[in-house]
Amino acid sequence: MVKAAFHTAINVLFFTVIGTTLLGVTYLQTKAPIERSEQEAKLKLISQLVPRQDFDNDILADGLSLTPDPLLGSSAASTSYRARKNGQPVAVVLEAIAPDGYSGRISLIIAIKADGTLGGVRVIEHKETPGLGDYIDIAKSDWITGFNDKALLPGKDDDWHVRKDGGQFDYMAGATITPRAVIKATHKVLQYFALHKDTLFAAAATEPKQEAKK
Amino acid sequence: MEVSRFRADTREAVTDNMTTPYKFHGGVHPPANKAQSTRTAIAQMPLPAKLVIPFHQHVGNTAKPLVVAGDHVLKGQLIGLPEDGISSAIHASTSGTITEIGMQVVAHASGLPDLCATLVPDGKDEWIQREGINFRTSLNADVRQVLRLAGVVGLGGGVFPSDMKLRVGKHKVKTLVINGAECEPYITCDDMLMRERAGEIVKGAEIMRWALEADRILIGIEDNKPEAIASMQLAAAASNDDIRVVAVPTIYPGGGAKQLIRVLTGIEVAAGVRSTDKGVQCFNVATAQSIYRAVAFGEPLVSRIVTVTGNVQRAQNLEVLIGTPVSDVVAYAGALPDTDSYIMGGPMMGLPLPNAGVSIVKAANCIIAASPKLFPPAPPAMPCIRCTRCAEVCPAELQPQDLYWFAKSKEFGKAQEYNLFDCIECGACSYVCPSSIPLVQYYRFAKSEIWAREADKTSSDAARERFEFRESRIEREKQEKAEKLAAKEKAAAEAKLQAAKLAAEQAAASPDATMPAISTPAVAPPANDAQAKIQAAIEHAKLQAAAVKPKNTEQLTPQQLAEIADIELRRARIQELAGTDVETKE
Amino acid sequence: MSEYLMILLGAVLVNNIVLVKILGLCPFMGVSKKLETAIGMGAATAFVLTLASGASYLIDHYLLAPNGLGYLATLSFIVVIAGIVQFTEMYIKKTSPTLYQVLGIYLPLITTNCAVLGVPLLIAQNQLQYTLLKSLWFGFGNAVGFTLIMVLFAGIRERMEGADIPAVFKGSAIAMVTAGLMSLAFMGFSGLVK
Amino acid sequence: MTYQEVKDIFYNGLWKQNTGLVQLLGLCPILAVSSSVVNAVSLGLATALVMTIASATISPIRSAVPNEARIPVFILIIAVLVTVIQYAMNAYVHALYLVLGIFIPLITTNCIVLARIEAFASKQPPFQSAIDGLAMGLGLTAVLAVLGGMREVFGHGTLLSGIDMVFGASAKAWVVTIVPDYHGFLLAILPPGAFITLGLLIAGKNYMSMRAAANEKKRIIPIASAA
Amino acid sequence: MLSALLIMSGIAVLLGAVLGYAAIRFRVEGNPLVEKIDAILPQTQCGQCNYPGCKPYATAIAAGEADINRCPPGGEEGIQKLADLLGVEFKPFGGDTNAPKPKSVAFIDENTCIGCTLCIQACPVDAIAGAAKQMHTIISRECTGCELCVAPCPVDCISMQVIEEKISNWKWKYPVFALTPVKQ
Amino acid sequence: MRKHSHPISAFFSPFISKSDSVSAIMLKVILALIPGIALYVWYFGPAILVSITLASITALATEAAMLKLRNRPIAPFLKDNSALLTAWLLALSIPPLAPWWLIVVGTAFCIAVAKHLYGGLGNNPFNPAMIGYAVLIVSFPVQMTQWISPQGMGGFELSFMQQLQYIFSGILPDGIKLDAITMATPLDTLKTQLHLAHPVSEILTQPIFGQLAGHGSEMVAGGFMIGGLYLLATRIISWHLPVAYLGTLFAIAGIFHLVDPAHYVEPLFHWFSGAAMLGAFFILTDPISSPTTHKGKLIFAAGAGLITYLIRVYGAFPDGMAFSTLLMNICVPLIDAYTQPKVFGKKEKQA
Ligand SMILES: Cc1cc2nc3c(=O)[nH]c(=O)nc-3n(C[C@H](O)[C@H](O)[C@H](O)COP(=O)(O)O)c2cc1C
Ligand SMILES: Cc1cc2nc3c(=O)[nH]c(=O)nc-3n(C[C@H](O)[C@H](O)[C@H](O)COP(=O)(O)O)c2cc1C
Ligand SMILES: Cc1cc2nc3c(=O)[nH]c(=O)nc-3n(C[C@H](O)[C@H](O)[C@H](O)COP(=O)(O)O)c2cc1C
Ligand SMILES: Cc1cc2nc3c(=O)[nH]c(=O)nc-3n(C[C@H](O)[C@H](O)[C@H](O)CO)c2cc1C
Ligand code: SF4
Ligand code: SF4
Ligand code: SF4
Ligand code: SF4
Ligand code: FES
Repeated sequence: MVKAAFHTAINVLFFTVIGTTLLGVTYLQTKAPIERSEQEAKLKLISQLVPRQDFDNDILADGLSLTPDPLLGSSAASTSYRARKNGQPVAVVLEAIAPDGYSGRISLIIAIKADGTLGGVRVIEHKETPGLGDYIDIAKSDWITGFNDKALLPGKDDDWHVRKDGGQFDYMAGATITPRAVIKATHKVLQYFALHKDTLFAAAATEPKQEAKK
Repeated sequence: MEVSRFRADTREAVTDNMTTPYKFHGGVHPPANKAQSTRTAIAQMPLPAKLVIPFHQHVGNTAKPLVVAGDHVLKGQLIGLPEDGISSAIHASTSGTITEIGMQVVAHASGLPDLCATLVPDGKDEWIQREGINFRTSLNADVRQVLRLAGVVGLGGGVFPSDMKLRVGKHKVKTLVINGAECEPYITCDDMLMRERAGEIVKGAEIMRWALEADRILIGIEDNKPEAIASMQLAAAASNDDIRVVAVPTIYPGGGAKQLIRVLTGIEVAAGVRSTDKGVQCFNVATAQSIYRAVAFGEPLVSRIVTVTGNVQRAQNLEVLIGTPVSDVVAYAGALPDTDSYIMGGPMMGLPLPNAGVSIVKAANCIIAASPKLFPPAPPAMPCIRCTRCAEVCPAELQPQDLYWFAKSKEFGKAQEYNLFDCIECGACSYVCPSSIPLVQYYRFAKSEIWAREADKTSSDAARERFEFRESRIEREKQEKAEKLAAKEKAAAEAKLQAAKLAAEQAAASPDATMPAISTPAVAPPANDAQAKIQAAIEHAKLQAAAVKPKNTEQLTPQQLAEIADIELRRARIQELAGTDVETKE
Repeated sequence: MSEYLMILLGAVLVNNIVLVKILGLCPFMGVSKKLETAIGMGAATAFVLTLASGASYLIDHYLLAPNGLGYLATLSFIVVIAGIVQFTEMYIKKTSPTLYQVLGIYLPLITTNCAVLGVPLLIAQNQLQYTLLKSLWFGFGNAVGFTLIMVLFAGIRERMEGADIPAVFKGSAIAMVTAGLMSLAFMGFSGLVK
Repeated sequence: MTYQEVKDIFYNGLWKQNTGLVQLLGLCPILAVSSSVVNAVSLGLATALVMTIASATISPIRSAVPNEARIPVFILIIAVLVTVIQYAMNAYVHALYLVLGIFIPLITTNCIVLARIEAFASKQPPFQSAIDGLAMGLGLTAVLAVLGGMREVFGHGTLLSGIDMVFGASAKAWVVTIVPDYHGFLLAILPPGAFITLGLLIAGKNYMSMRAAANEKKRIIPIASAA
Repeated sequence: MLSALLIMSGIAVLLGAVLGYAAIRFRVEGNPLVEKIDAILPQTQCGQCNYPGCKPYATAIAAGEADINRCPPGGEEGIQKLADLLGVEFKPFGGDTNAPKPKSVAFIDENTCIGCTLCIQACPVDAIAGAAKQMHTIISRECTGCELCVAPCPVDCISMQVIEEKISNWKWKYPVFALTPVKQ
Repeated sequence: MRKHSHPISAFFSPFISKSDSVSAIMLKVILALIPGIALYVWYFGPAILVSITLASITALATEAAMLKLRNRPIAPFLKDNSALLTAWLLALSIPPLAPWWLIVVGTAFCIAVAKHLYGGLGNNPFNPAMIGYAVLIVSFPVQMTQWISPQGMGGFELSFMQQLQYIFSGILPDGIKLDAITMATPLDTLKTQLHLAHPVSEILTQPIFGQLAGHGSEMVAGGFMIGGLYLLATRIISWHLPVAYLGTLFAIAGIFHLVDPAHYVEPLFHWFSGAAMLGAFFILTDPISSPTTHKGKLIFAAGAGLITYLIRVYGAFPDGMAFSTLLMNICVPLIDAYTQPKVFGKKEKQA
C-alpha cells in the first residue's frame, strides 16, 4: 500500500518537475518582452496625454510614489510620472479616483502641465452604465477631451461643474452623475497639484521610490 | 355565508341537538335541475322485451356464471356466483329464458364488451322462493353472507360490495353516516326514495348500525330537499336507535363520502385510509333500503330507482329492473328528437354511454338524455393559465393545475408526489376552468397509466426473480452433474483396474444416458409428412422423457396447479369430443 | 462585519459567479436537469471551492509571492484543486456512501469547473486585497452563489419539462435562453454593492 | 491514418460533436469572451493550440501514468501548456492579453480540453489525438467566431473591432462597420446576450440536424404533439 | 528556479501520496449503477438487445459498452428512463434493433403439443408448466412475451398472441387536444 | 350518438361548466388598466396611447408569426387577449416619448423570446412584459430615461401632433430642447439628489413632487390602484400578492424612514412612485409566472417587495419593479414545490 502511494507520488513528482522547469524557462524567456510590452502600453497611454515629442526623459523611470490623499481620492499609494525636457519639468501624470460615479469608483489618469493647465484626462476603469454613463470613455466619445487645457482659475471654481449646474462642461442628457464625478475628481487633482507642485517636480529622476513630502 | 346558512337551516331541520357544523374546502354550485324529475312519484318501469345482465356490475371480481344458454330462470335466481375475495352476486331480474351468455357492450367508459347474460322474460315476473332472516338473532357474518348472495352493492355510485363494508374491523365504528345528500345536479332518485320509502331506509340503517356496532346514525341530506328531510325525520323519530337527520349545505360535491363525513363529524378521511379506521362508515340511502329488503325479505338486488331526465318529455324516477336496456328507459320517458347521446349518472361525474343499447346496471342512478343544446360541447381547451380557480374549488385540497401539468407531460412520479390519488374525480376543477381543460380526463389517464406501470413493475420484478432463480438452479444442476460425472469417472477408473475393457466402456457410456437432452432434435423428421413428423417428435420426446424430469413443477402455486388441471380437463374433453384424431383440428 | 456582508452579497448576488462572471457553466448546464443532482453538485462544488480559495491563498501568499513565483499560480492551484477534489471524494465516500452514490459520477468533474480555479485566480490577482479569512469568505460566497443558481435553475428546468417548447429549442437551447433571462434578471442587482 | 479518418475527426469536431453546440463543454470562454470576433477567435485559437499539444503529449505517456493519478497529471500538463501560452501572449500580444484576462489561465479548466483527453487522447495514438484536439479546438473556435460575430453585429453594428490588438495599429482600418449609425443593442454584448445568442445558435443547429434527418427519412416530422 | 522546483515538488509529493493512499484505501467495489439500470429494464429476458438477458445488458450499459437504445420491449419510454438515469440525451431506436412490438404472451396449442419439454428449457422465467410426455401449458400471467420458446418447439405449436384490450386491462387514453392540428 | 366510434371522445364528464374564458379574464384585466391610463393621458398627454397602439400591433403580429412558425392554430390564441395585455403593460412601463422602434423591439422580443420560445401562453416562467422592460433598459438606457414631464412642467408641453412627430422621427419643434419636455422621474430625481448629498426634506420641495410622490404620477398610480381593486373584487387576482408586496414595501421603507428620515423617504412615496402600484396589482399577479399556492404567493410578493426596495435605494436602477419580479420569477418553481399545502385528510391537526 505504501509502495503504491509512493509510486503515484513519484509519478506526479516527475511530471511536476518537468512542468515546473518548463515554466521556469518560459518565465525567464518571456520576462523581458513582457516588461517591454507593459512599459509600451503605459507609454502609449501617457503619450495620449503628453505628446512624445514634448519630453525627452525616460518617463517611466522617473516615477514618484504618492501617499494617499483625499484630493486624489485614493486609499492606497499611487505613482506619478514626470515628463521633462532637457531636465526642465514639462508635465506630471497622476492617478486619481472619482469615488462617486453612478455605479462605483472611476479610475482616472490625469496629466497636468508644468504651467498648471491640464494635459488631458483618461478613464482607466469604470463601471458606469453601458450606453448611458460610459461616454467618459475615450473609446465611446471624446467628451473627456473637453478637459484639455483647462486650468484652475482663481474665483472660477464654479466653472468646474456640468452646464446644468452652472459650470462649463457639457454632459449627455439623462446621465449627469457620471460627469459630475469626473469633473469633481479632476478639479480636486488640480487643487492637489497646486498644493504640491514643487514636491511633484522636485526630486531628480534617479530615485523613483522616493516619497513626496506632505 | 355558507356557514351561516347552514346553521339557520339545520336549526330548522334537526330536532335534537345539532352536530357541529363543519365545512369542507372548495366546492361548486352548478344549477340543480332537480325539479323536473320530482314532479311525479316513482313509477314502475314495464317489463322490457329483453334484459342484458352483466356479470361484472360491482367493484371486484366478476361473478362466475351459473347458467348456460337455454336455462330457464326465476326472478331473483342466482345466475352469477360471487368469486373469491371482493365480489358480489348477480341475479335474474325477472323470470324467463337465458338465451345467451356472451360478450356484449356494457355501460363502461371503454365502450368494450363484457360477459353478460341475455334474458328474455316470460312475462310472469315470477319470484324465486325467498325468505328473510331476523338479523338481531344472527351472526354478523351470516348477515353479510346474505347480503353478498343478495348482490347488494353500494348504490351511491361506488358499487362496492356492501357486505365488505359491514365487517367489524380493528377500530370501533362510532358513527354510521347515511348519505342522502345527492349533490349531483339532475339526479333525484335518492330524494324520491327518501320521500317515499323513508321507513325502509331507516330500517336498513338500523341493520347496518347493528352490524357495525356503531353508536349513532347521522343521516346527511342537502338542504335543498326539504320534503325528504321531513319524511326522513318522521321515520327516524319512530326508530329506537340514535338517529339524527342533518340538513347539510347544498354544495357540490357535498355528497362525496369524505366530504359528507367531514361536514357531519369534522373527521377527514385521507385517501388510502379506511373511514372505519377513523370510526365512521358511510352508506347511501338506497343501499340502506336494499339492505333492509335483502335481510328482511331475502330479496336480492334486481331493480333500482333510476332518474330519467334531461332531454325527455317526462322526466321522472322509475323503478327499473337491472338489465333493462337504456333505450327502453328513455323511450318510456319520451326522449326528444334532438337527443344525441346518453349519460349515466349526473352531469358532473357521469359516464357517456357507448350506445343506448347498453343496459341499466346497479350503478345507474340516473340516465340523462343529452342534446347539443342541453350540453353544448366544451370549447377547445386552451393552455392552463395557472389561475388556480381549480385549486379554490377542489374538495380534496389538491393543486389541480399542477396535477394537470404533470399528467399532461406524463411525469407520473411527480403527479403521484402531488397526491394524484387523493383526487376523487369530482370534476369541480374542470367545471370552473377558464381554459376548458378536461382536467379529470388527464387525471384518469394518469391514474390508469400508473396502475398499469405498477402492474408491469410487479410482473417484471417477478420475472427477474424467476429468471435469477432459474439461473441459479441451472448453475446448481451443472455443478451436480459435473460432480456426478467425476464420481462416475472415478468409478470407471476403478472398474478398469478390476475388470475388462468392455466393462470400462459401458461405464463410460452410462453418463450419456442420464444427461438431459438439451441439444436440438437429433432425429431428422421425414419431409412433408406432418403425421410422421409428429410421430418422430413423439419418439424423440419419449427418448428424452427417460432422462428429463420436469424442472419447474415443484414450485407451482395452487392457482397454477388449478390452472393446469383446468387445461388438462379441457384437453381431455376436447379429445373426447374429437376422438383421438388431434391433427384434424388444425 | 458589514464588509463581510458586502463580500457575501457581492459574491452571491451582484457578481454571481455563474450569471455575471460567467464561470462554471459546464456543470451549470450539464447537471441541472434534476433538482436532486443539482443540489448535490452544488454542495460538493461549494465545499471544494471554499477550500480551494483558502488553500490557494496560503500557497500564493506564503510560497509563491515571497519568492516571485507568480508564474506557478495556475499550476500550483490546479494541482491543489485536483487534490482537494480527490480528498472530497474520499471523504464523502467514507462518511456518506449514499451521498457518494448520488454524486459519484460528478465529483471528478469539479476539477475542470472554471469557477473553482477562477475564484482562486481572482483572489490571487490581489485587486481585492483580501486576507485569509476574507479569501475563504469570498470563496464561500461564490460557492453559495453557484449552488443557489444551480438549484434555482434546476427548479425552472424541471418545470419546463412539461412546457410546450418548440422542438428545436427543447433541451439545451431553451436552457441557454433561460440562463440568459436569469442573467438579465440578475443585472437588477448591479450597483447594490459598489 | 486515412484521409477518411481525418475527415471524420474533423466532421466530428466541427459539427457532429461540436463542443459548444452539442457537448456543451467549454462554455465559460465561449460565453465570456465572445463579445467581439477578435477576442473570440483569439481565445479559440489559443485553446485549440493547447488542445492539440496536450492531446499529442498525453497520448504517448498515458500508459505510464497510474490510474489514480491520471486526472491530476493530465491537468498538470495542461496547466503547464496554458501557462506557457499565457506568458507568450503577455509578451507578444499584450493588449489582447489584457482583454482576455483571467480566461487565458482558465483554459486549464476548460472542460472540453480534459474531456477530449479522457475520451480520445488517452485511448488513441498521438497523431490521431493531435488531430482530434485540433478539430475540437477549431470547432470551439468556430462557435466562438460565429457567436462573437453575431454579438458584435447586434451589439455594436461592427465586425473585427479590436483587430489592432493582434495586428498592430495599422489593422484598425480592417474594422467593418455593418450598420452605420447603429443604436447598439447592448443586450447582445452583455452576459444575457451571450446566453441567449448561444441558445439561438444551438436551436439553429438543431433545426439543421432535424431538417437533415427529415430529408433522409423523406417525411416530415410533426413539430410537437400537444399544446 | 530552485525554489520553484522545491515548492512544486513538495506539493506534488503530498498530492501523490494522498492519491496513492486513496487509491488503495477506497477502491470501488461493485457497481450500484448496474442494479439501477437493471431495475429499469423490463426483465423480458428476450435477448433482443444481443445480450443474454437484461442483467448482462445492464452491465454493458454501465460499463459504457452498450447504447441505451437496444431494448425493444422497454420501448421509447425505457430509453427515456435510461437517459434520465444516466444523464444522457434520449436517442431513438437504432436501425438494427427490432422495433418494439405490442405486448404479447405465448400460447401453446394444447392439441398439438407433444410434451417434449423443449420449450420449458427455453423459457427464461419458468413460465411453462408441464411434465414430460404431458401437455404443456403457459402460465400466461408469468409469461414475459420473450418468444424464446417459439423456435425450439419441434411441432410449432407455440404462437404469440397480442394481449388484447379488455375491460380489466383497459386504460384511459391521453386526452386529445382539439386545438392542435395534427400534421401528417 | 356523439363520436363514440372510438372509446376516446371529447364528450366526457363534467358535461357542464361555468367559467369565464381566458380571453374574458384577460380583457377584464385590460379594462382595469383604463382608469390609470386615463389619468396618464390627463397628466402626460396622449403619447402613451401611441405607444400602446404600437405595442398592441407589434404584439399581435409577433404572436401570429410565432404561432405560425410553431405550427399552432392562430385564431384562438390571438383572441385570448394575453398578448394584448402584455403589450399594454410593457407600453405603460416605458417612456411614452421613446422612439417608435423601442417599443416595437421590446414587444417583439418579449413575445417571441420570453413567451413563445417557452411554448406560448401558460408556459413562460418569466413575466414577458418585464423581460421586455429589462431588455430595453439595459440595452437602451438613454431612450429609456426620457420620461415626459407632467403637464409641461419642464417648460414646454408638446401637442399630440408634435408628440407623434417626435416618436416617429425624433424631430422636436424648433427651438425646443429635449430637456424642456422630459425630466427625470420622481424616483430618479430622488436618487440623483440623494447621491449629491441633499436631504430628503429639501429634495421633496422640488416642483415635480406632489402630495405623496411625483406630481401626476402619483395620481396615475392611484388610477392603477383603483383598477387593481376592481380585479380584487372580481376575484381575478387574489389578495395575497398585492397585500404582501405593498405590505413589505411599506414595512421596510417605514423602518428605514423612521431610523433616518433625511435619507429615506416615507413609505407612501414608495407606494405611489414608479411602478409599485401597477406592479402590485397587474404585474406580480400574472398568474402564469407567479406561484400558485397561497403561502407561495405571500413569499413571492414579499421577496419582490424587499428586492424592489433594495434596488430603489441601493441599486443602479431607479425602479426595481421589473427586476424584482423577474428575480422572484426565477424562484417560483421552488417556492411552489416547497409550499405545497397539505391535502384533505393529511393535515397534522384534525378538527
Ligand atoms: C438604468 C439607468 C442607468 C443609469 N446609469 C447612469 C450612469 O451610468 N451615469 C449617470 O450619470 N446617470 C445614469 N443614470 C441616470 C441617473 O439615474 C440620473 O437620472 C441622471 O444622472 C440625472 O441626470 P439629469 O440631471 O440629466 O436628469 C442611469 C439611469 C438609469 C435608469
Ligand atoms: C364527488 C362525489 C360525489 C358523490 N355524491 C354522492 C351523493 O350525492 N350521494 C351518495 O349517496 N353518494 C355519493 N357519492 C358516493 C359516496 O362517496 C360514497 O361512495 C357513498 O355514499 C357510499 O355509499 P354506498 O357504498 O352505499 O354507495 C359521491 C362520490 C363522489 C366521489
Ligand atoms: C417595470 C416598470 C418600470 C418602470 N420604471 C419606471 C421608472 O424607472 N421610473 C418611473 O418613474 N416610472 C417607471 N415606470 C412607469 C410608471 O409605473 C408609470 O408609468 C408612472 O405612472 C409614470 O410616471 P412616473 O414614472 O413619472 O412616476 C415603470 C413601469 C413599470 C411597469
Ligand atoms: C391578472 C393578470 C396579470 C397579468 N400580468 C401580466 C404581466 O405582468 N405581464 C405579462 O406579460 N402578462 C401579464 N398577463 C397576461 C398573461 O398572463 C401573459 O401574457 C402570459 O404570461 C403569457 O403567457 C397577466 C394576466 C392576468 C390575468
Ligand atoms: S382552472 Fe384551469 S386554467 Fe385555471 S389553474 Fe386550473 S387548470 Fe389552469
Ligand atoms: S376532480 Fe380531483 S382535482 Fe378536480 S376538483 Fe375534484 S378532487 Fe380536485
Ligand atoms: S432486449 Fe430483452 S433481454 Fe435485452 S434488456 Fe430488453 S428485455 Fe431484457
Ligand atoms: S412462455 Fe415463451 S414467450 Fe413466455 S416467457 Fe416463457 S419463453 Fe418467453
Ligand atoms: S469551461 Fe467548463 S466549466 Fe468553464
